[in-house]
Amino acid sequence: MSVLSRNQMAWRAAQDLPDGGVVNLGLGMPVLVSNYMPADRDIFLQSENGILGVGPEAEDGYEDRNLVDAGSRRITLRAGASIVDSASSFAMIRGGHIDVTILGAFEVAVNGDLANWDSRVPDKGPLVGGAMDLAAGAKSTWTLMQYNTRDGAPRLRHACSLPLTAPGCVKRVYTDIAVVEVRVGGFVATEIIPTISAEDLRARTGAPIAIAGDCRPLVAPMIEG
Amino acid sequence: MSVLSRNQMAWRAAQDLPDGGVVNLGLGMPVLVSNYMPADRDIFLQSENGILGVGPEAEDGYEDRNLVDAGSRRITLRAGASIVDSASSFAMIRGGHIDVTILGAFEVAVNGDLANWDSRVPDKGPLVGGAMDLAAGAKSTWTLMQYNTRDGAPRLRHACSLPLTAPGCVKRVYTDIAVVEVRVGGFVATEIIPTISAEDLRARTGAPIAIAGDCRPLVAPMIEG
Amino acid sequence: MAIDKRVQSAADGIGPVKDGAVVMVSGFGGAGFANILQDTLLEIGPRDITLVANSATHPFSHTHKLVEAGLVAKVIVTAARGRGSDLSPFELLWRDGKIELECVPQGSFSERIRAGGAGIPAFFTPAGYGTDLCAGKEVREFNGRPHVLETAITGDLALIRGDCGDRYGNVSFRFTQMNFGHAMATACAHTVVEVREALDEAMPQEEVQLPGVYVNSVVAVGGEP
Amino acid sequence: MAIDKRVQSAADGIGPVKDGAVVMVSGFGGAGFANILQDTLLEIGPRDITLVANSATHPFSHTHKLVEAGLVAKVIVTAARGRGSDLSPFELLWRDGKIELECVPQGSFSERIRAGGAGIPAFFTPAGYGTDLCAGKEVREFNGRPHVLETAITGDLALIRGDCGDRYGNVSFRFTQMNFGHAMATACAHTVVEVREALDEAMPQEEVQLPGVYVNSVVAVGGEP
Repeated sequence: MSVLSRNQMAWRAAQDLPDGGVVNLGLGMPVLVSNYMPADRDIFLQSENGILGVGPEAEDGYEDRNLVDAGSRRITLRAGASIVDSASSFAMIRGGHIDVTILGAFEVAVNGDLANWDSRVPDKGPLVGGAMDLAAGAKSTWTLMQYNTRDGAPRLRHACSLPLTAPGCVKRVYTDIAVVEVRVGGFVATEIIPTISAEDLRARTGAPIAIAGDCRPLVAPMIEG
Repeated sequence: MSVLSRNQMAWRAAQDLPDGGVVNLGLGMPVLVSNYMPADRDIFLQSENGILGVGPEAEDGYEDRNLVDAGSRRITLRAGASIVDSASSFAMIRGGHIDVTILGAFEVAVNGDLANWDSRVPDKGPLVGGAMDLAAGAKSTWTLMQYNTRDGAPRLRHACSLPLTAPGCVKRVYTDIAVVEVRVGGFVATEIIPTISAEDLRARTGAPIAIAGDCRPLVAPMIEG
Repeated sequence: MAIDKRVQSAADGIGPVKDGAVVMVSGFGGAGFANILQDTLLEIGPRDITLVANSATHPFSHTHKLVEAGLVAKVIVTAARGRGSDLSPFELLWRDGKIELECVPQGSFSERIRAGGAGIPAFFTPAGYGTDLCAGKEVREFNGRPHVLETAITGDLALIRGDCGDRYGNVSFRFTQMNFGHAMATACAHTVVEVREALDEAMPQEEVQLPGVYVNSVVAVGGEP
Repeated sequence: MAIDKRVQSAADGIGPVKDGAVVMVSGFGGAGFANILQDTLLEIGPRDITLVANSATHPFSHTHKLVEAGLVAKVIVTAARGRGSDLSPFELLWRDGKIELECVPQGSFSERIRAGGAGIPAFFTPAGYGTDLCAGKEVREFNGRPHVLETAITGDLALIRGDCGDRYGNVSFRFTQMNFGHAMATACAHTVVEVREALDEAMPQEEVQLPGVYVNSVVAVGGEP
């Protein structure tokens, strides 16, 4: 088995979402998680522009430009959904009412520091959006990202080199080759794809990483696309 | 003409309310002001439990126990009314969106200090309600009260003897014998009932009081009750 | 599992309550008192609770039953004065030093509770500055005006009265029934709402006034609208 | 005089705007952009304005026209990055030091605006602590966790998009159209709302999402729902 595709990574993260929970999915890859929610769990997706209960994307011809999520996707509402204004939505986020937020990430440090908002592209303006509030406010912050950069550099590091989103917030990291928990003692791999050895994983990590005693193979079903 | 009755005092205060304004009336005598709103002015009454646009009291048989004002009166709504929760209502008050609040008062000091919430009755518990927020938040705070206590002591004083509601907030005082403005230099009577001399007024005041150059007679129509 | 927050009884909704719990109870002026839940709390009988409610003495709220039964160690309120000159159950205990009182200006009361639910540990407000109720609180000037620092209030249990509720915990209120209900629900670890009617279908989003994320249990208790 | 806040044109609603004004513009992700009002502001042409909007670069918002025309001295935003690698009008000016940028986490952004309208000059939040965006801000621990002090944002003019509006200035929003509209309306000295439809009758109280007290002018501009 090869590394996980983006959709497989999203599938994997979805499997850990708590039944009955409230979940906020960040822009980019995390939004894909919504496509793989376990059928036996009833989960409310929150979107920081004010939606509690985001449903599937609207079908062609049924879009409403005033019904969008934080990623500007034209979406629908699920049963039981409600809508509030932005200040109330972030009161919900900051107040600890979101069980899990899954965010994209550039880097995660061994102490849980997250860098996901500013990759320092020259002259491009900043875009922070709700990332800092989500990372600081959610009960659990998970990240979904490639294990390494395109250049092969580690994203799991001693310390973030890019500007922080929030200190010490990341609890778990889902990647294309491993699932990693950020514990008090540091990174602990709890799942690794079968084609990668522990040694390979260590070589691709920028800080010490332990292998959990009960570490399992990271596997995902075949998903198109 | 004798001293003004409670209803006449309420009538007099009502004549100064700004057209198109938002007004909060305190418990007790101030609520009577709502009975005398000038017919040519369109005024929204706010009630701190969350109503913008309080209408008349509900008629017998049409009361709804979930439609009450801050004085627990079962009321109706006027056209254009809306209802918010308590936190939003006080955001409205504290944020300076109330043009005038008319409050009852025990004492007003020459610098505008207001004491209206704690008369120090032995063993009785305190009741502050929204008075401090209204006094601090409204654009103008007026008081409606008898000029003197039942014992004849002055309510307009050098300094309040009772616990403060808010410092320096009172702009104008409507009473049974005079209308008094609280200006930077101190109390200035702008209207006095015809049967009281300036000297009498000074004798009944606990601090220096000037008589406005354009001081007029305080008169009110006959009102039953 | 499909979310269904509707429960058969108030006791099922409240569950166990530990001694020393901080309990918030909604209601203002006869609107929105969670009296059936308060009666149930009386039966559960936790000791040394802190009661957060607008009034410790309102005759229409069963708060006074909890006080009279000796369950309450402390109240945080805006009103604690019984009607008339006789002493209410609260005032008797308070006079004898058997119950602690924190009296808070109503706007600071509702904003402190909102802050508790919104992840804001403290904020500055002009209300209460210079008064006995804010003696000893930190003061800072903004825009040339002194403000006091007020801290958030959070709780273990919120008891709220609403009009309708659905399986997702969404709640609507009738007129001024909302008052403190929204803020309290956000500020407590466990929130139970007694509603006139539990709905079989999800509430339309535009009717939701308290999103289900803030509600743990909904119990239908009937009653007039 | 009977209140009627409906006006014939956006220019009538906005009136004169002084150079250096702080202008807030609602909208998020294509929902609720006050574009007709922004076009009118462009014609009015005040110089050196500070623009408070979620994004300085959203292609669907006419904010970029104001920036491109050189009217904007400073932006307070959560996003200032144009799509793709080319530089947006904002980024070009920013690179050349011709426009000032304050980038704010979105939850702090909306809460600072709410605070501005609610008479709260400053509050503590955990969001942004330890990040570049909050460098130099006052830090204080609450419950063992560091928080930063954020200050209120107020404005001279708010440009809001709503769905329906009535003569009293009451406004309803469609789905996520509300976003920052409510908070911005409360935080500005003068608020204009462009609505799809101006109503002849007062809006029923349960449909009001932005109470008229916060709105100075309503202008009907049509458009799809």
